[in-house]
Amino acid sequence: MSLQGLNHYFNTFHALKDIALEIAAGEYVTLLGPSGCGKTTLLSVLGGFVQPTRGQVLIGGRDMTRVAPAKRPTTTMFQDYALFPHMSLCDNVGFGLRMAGQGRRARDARAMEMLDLVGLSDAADKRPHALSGGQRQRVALARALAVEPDVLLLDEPLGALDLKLRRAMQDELKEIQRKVGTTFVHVTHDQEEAMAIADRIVVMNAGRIEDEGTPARVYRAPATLFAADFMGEMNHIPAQVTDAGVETAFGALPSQGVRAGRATACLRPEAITTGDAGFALGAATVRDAAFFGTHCRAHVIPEAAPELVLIAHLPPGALPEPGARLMLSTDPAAVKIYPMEA
Amino acid sequence: MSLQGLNHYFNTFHALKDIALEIAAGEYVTLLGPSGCGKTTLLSVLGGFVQPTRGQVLIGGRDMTRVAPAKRPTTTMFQDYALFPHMSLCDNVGFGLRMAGQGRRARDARAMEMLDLVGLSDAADKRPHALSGGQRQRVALARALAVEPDVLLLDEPLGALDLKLRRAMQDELKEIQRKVGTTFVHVTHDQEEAMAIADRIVVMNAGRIEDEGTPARVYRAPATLFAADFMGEMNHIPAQVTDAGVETAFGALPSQGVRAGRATACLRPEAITTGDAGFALGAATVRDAAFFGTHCRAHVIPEAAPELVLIAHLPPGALPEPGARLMLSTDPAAVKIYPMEA
Amino acid sequence: MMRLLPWAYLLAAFVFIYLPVGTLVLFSFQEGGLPVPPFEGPSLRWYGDILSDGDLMGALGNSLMVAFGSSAVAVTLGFFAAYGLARHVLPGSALLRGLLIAPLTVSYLIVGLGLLIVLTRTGIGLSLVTAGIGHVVINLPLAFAIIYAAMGAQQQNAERAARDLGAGEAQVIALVTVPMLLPAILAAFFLSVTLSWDEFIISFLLTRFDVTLPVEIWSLLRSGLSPRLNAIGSLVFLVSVAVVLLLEILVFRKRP
Amino acid sequence: MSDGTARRGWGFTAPALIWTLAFFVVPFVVMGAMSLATLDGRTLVWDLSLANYIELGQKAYLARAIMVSLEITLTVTAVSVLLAYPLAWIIAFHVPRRWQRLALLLAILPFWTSYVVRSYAWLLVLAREGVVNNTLMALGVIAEPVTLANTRFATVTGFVHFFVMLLTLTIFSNLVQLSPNYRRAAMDLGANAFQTFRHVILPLTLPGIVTGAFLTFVLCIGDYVTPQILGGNTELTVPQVIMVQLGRRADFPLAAALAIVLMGIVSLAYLASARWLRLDRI
Amino acid sequence: EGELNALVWCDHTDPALIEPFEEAHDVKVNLREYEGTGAALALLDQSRPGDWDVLVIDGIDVFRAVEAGILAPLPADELPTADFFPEVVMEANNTVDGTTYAVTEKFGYNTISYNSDKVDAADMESLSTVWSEKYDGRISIYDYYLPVMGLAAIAEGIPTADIDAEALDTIGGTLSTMRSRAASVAGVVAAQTALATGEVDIVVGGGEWLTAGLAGEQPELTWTIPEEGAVLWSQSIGVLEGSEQPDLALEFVKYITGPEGQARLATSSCFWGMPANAKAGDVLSDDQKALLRWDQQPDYLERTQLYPAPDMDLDIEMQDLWLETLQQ
Ligand SMILES: Nc1ncnc2c1ncn2[C@@H]1O[C@H](COP(=O)(O)OP(=O)(O)OP(=O)(O)O)[C@@H](O)[C@H]1O
Ligand SMILES: Nc1ncnc2c1ncn2[C@@H]1O[C@H](COP(=O)(O)OP(=O)(O)OP(=O)(O)O)[C@@H](O)[C@H]1O
Ligand SMILES: NCCCCNCCCN
Ligand SMILES: [Mg+2]
Ligand SMILES: [Mg+2]
Repeated sequence: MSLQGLNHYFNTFHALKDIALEIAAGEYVTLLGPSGCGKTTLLSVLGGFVQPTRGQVLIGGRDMTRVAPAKRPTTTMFQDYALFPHMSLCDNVGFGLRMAGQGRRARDARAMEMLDLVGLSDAADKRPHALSGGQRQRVALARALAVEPDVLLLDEPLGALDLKLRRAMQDELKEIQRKVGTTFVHVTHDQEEAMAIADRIVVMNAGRIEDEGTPARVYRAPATLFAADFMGEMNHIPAQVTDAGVETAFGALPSQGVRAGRATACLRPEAITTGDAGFALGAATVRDAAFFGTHCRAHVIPEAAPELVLIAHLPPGALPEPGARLMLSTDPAAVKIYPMEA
Repeated sequence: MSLQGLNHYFNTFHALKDIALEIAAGEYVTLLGPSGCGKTTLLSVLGGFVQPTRGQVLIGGRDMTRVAPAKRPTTTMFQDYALFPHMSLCDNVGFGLRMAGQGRRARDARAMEMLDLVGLSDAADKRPHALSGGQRQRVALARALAVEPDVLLLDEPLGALDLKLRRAMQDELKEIQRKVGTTFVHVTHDQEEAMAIADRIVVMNAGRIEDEGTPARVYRAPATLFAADFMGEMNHIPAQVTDAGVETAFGALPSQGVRAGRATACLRPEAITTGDAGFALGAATVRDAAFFGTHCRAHVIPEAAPELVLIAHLPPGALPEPGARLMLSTDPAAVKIYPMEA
Repeated sequence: MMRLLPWAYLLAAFVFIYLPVGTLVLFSFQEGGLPVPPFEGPSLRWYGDILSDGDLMGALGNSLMVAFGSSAVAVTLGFFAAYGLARHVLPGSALLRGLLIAPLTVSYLIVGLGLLIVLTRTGIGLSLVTAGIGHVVINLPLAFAIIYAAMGAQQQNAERAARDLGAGEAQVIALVTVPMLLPAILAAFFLSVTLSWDEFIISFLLTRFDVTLPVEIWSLLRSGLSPRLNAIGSLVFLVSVAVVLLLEILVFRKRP
Repeated sequence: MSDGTARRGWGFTAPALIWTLAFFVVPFVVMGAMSLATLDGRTLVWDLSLANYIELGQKAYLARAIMVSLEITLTVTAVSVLLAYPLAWIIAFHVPRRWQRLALLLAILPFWTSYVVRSYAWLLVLAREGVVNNTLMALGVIAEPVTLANTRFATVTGFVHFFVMLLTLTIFSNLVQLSPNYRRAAMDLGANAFQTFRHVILPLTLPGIVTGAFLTFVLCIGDYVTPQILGGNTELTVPQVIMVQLGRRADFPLAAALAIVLMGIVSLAYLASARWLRLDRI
Repeated sequence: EGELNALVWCDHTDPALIEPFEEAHDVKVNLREYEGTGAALALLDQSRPGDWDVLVIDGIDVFRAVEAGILAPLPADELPTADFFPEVVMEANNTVDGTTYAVTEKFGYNTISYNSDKVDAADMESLSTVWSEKYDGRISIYDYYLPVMGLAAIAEGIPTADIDAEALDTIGGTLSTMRSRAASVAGVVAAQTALATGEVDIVVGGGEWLTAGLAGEQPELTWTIPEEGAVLWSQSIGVLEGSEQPDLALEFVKYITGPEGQARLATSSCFWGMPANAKAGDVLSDDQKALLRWDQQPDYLERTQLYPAPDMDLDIEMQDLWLETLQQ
């Protein structure tokens, strides 16, 4: 699947800007970005529900830009699942096959097989409203997979679930993708979800792709400041890039090839450790701290730059008291420098 | 604030069962529990919207069980905010003062002050529908605080917000509570939220209080299996308690005073470390693993108990490949034993 | 005292609401020829009388035909209009919606008068069909509004899903849209039948020999004060109430 | 986001549009044109004159009919709203939940008596020897029967009966759609029951009330049956005068002019209430 | 089975009247009721020729229908007018330029109906005391301008035939007094109802047509022709020009004017009235004849006058005056 030079306008609103993307067969890709950034629009272009103003969609090498949704090897799973409330689960899952003209026998058999895959073969005769949110999501998945699409498009498939169920369903979704081997393109605005599930994350912002790559790469070395912020909590430290290197309130850092001028040095909370190994941040005062189970999240005010408030994840062992004084440092490789936007 | 022997029935349904709770002035308490466990009912009893079938509500030592909401030193902030859509923000915030008979001048001044506190003084003339969810929440807070309640009751105040905004608003809520010094009682079903914000967490289940204490205490040493599970991901290991100690597939553990019989040993994913210090879990095979930014979350199958799938949080450094073999261990103090429920 | 006030009001309101209906039904069992106190009876005399009245029973049949026929047309047109406007971008769609709703803001008399003028000028002539046409005019806006309001994003996504799975437009409508909107469609149909069943002035102006029940009752009313009127009125009322209660129990109770 | 082409959209919408155009708009326009014609003897003269409208000004009974219609309609609308609101309120907030549907159903059940019969039934109730007079005399409240039927009071009563049911339904659904938290929040912030109503509930239900009141206005001002049966012809409303022009004189032009005036009044009512009207959400 | 379309008054809709004809001729008679002559003429104007076969119309308005060219000539010799009460053959009404276009079928009086238990019968014998102060609020006026204005004229000593624009001023004053005493202005049924339920005690413009049908149950409801006299109403029936079955239509006219048809028409459910054909007396029962006051007819016919017969302009003036009075 390949997208080239995609642009889309809603009237005068430029919703997709120069999107180019390659998706390999069998890959699990997430489109991640804030609300309104164009994720649904991009997915709709892939699914054929929206015709892009410019650009091409190739699937398996064939140009599919103007092909109707039903004629594409893609199937979409909608955010609200869009199950047919008046049909049994079996009829829901068999709907695509019915449209393809399969007889009742054949399609019921296939539907049962798919329901089995998602662990719901017992409930085949129920109606969707008798199911919990998580079960509905599985039925939607079964329905989409029943027509054996080459590419499955999922628009915020877990958006309607509560946090706990959401985390559980992520595991299942990934598991099923592994079993069926279909390409999954999954839209979400939850970066934890994207990291938990994706082979590759595509970070979008305001109609553009900001970064793409494996979860670890995008988290650790995001291509842009936006991607850096979006992938998780981030401390911003003002910096000045000169030919000699990078100047910060905490001392000099090695240059990272950023053009000279004002810049931002970024540092994840969990990269801050107590002690003075690596790049020293010096002494800091704890403003407040809260216990988060796996760590303590603290707001600290470094003495070297008292106008900053840094967020640090400290070991969960002991909750630091407000006012406590700590010595902090970090691994210089964990600090990323981005030019200040104009 | 003190609750004694509270019981409430909706017709025959026993919604609150023998609730006893003390809340100190200036405390930030969260009521945490799954949907339908009685959180809203309990809060309604505090606010005076529901009269308990039995038991007493004392506020500042006075019996308030049958006092009308308006006459109590409590103010409630509702889950849907219940902002008056036909009034400007300023009028919304000033409503309580208007009812108290304050003149327009005085109440507008106070309303502006409160809007300023929540960072919305610019929008004083707007109507609620022109605001985002997060902004609405702040207005609701300002409105509730404007009447200077001794106790502020919040019913899922962040429930309608998306995850990111929710985390940001938690910081703000805590910050404001610190500034005004009012007692906050905050209902939520999100344990991360509860931990992030509360001085004390009250875990509820099916109308009962299961546990209460500081976030760290409740997380680390939950009083019941329910509380243990509800506070975060937990590995369950079947165990057998005898007079001699506790038997598990991984060996014996010191007794924790649990009565003899079948039991469950619980272990948080982050308590599992590689290596063999402490209590050894032995070799295990990685089934799959995903990068989560601050850690890698892996499903592992221990060789000592191949029917179990343990979840372990491993250091973020290197994502283990499926099939990799690891040696795992844990701190025996991190393992909690609960008797098997009947 | 203050606690009793609402209940006293409720009671008074129910007395007011049921006063005419109660009187109507009571005196339908009057033995004598005048439906006013004192009550002599009970007697089923007048029920026997109306049930054997061919004109009245004919009008009843006509009313049923007009009500169901015109409602079927109104709901069908309303449904397709709602589907077209909710699911497709049309230029000036707000204006179109306004136009479709407009007859709602016009008195029935005016609708009837306008149609009367046009129908007689064009020589189409009057019949039950023309009355039905008038009823469609007044019920179409309601059917459209009810169904349009029910066409939410949830159905839209289900329709898309169906299309995505290979359904053609007709299949989408028949297999997804209509079944999903069935409650709204039924509600619109039911309301439309009720209004058409009860409508007088349009039927009065636009029918010729075959008339609907309200028009027949009207001429009955012009030909003598009689418990017959009570009987036919009560019969219609009691049957309608039975239908309403049945619907309430069978259809609407089920919904949460 | 839309799923189809404009052409398809037109295909679906066209039948209803054509119907509305052919059987509503065209007749309306023809009627408008007709109001500019005059009747010479029994022949229609299309002389595009305002004679019919001038006649409205000249003949006192025509102007009076407009006044009568307006007075009756405004009274009915106001009284119906004032009576229906408390009823809807009580059903929504005082009647226990499980009885609510039943109470509401009971409150609107007489809807299903035939419209013509309902007015007739009021005649029986209000008659000199009807139920009301009989009861009041039996109770010793009055010595002589009072005249109730064949008066404006009777017309208004018949109308109010019908519209109280209609408005109770619309206001009730408005009240129960409101989050109960609005009331709780207001009470919690110190408002008493009246203040809660005045400052919170009333403004929030205003669109529902206005929509219901507008429909009441439209249906009431255009109705012929109720004043004809209950009013005793002691004063004529516009629809009655229209029917007289049609029935006795076949004066279609004057009837059309009256209908256009009626339409004008309804349009004014529409403009006056447009701010709150939610016609597509009934 | 054929169909016959008749435009009629409500008394023709009684199945007891129509069904025997339908059976005898194996035909379905479609009936459409109307109230005022204007409406009937307008309806006929807008119809296609052949739509209608039979018309029932106020005797006084036959000439208007003839002027409009909508009535077909009738074979005078085939009609049973010889058996009629001579006073109601009314050639002047039914014949234009020597051609007969319609035939009288029923007649009666617009006069005073009242409840003899509630009012002093003597007061009813003079129009001047009928609508006096004494009966304020206990009167209903029959809602048809021609007979009521005729009564008002008679009260003022103006013969109904002499009513002109000038006379309307006088009549207007009387009408206004009448109206100010009245509790209601009522159509046939409303007036019946009002009287039967005690709503009012007097109906001005009423007569046998209003009370005869009720007399079985409420014998106290009665009627009289006061000393000043009253208005004589008559209705005629004719065949429409362009009828596609003129023969059948004529058969219908003959049936209605024959003794059986006349007896049934006289006692039809909507309102009673005297049959034009005296032979109907053989078919009617004695009780029915008593209620119709069969034997007093000569005296009544003597003392009553025909409806006013205004020309177009005067008619409009009279209607305006009527509506003006109602709205006063
Ligand atoms: N039919 C439309 N007409 C005009 N603008 C539209 C339309 N659909 C979407 N937009 C705009 O395009 C932008 C991108 O919308 P899109 O639905 O793709 O966002 P998204 O990333 O899916 O957001 P969310 O996470 O909120 O679903 C938004 O600003 C939206 O307002
Ligand atoms: N008015 C009522 N009548 C009957 N049962 C009720 C009523 N209100 C609540 N309940 C029941 O009481 C139980 C507790 O309800 P409550 O609203 O307190 O739950 P909750 O913990 O706030 O849940 P959630 O997180 O879903 O808001 C639920 O099982 C609910 O169904
Ligand atoms: N035209 C009135 C003659 C009196 C009898 N009235 C019968 C009413 C028919 N319109
Ligand atoms: Mg989206
Ligand atoms: Mg709750």
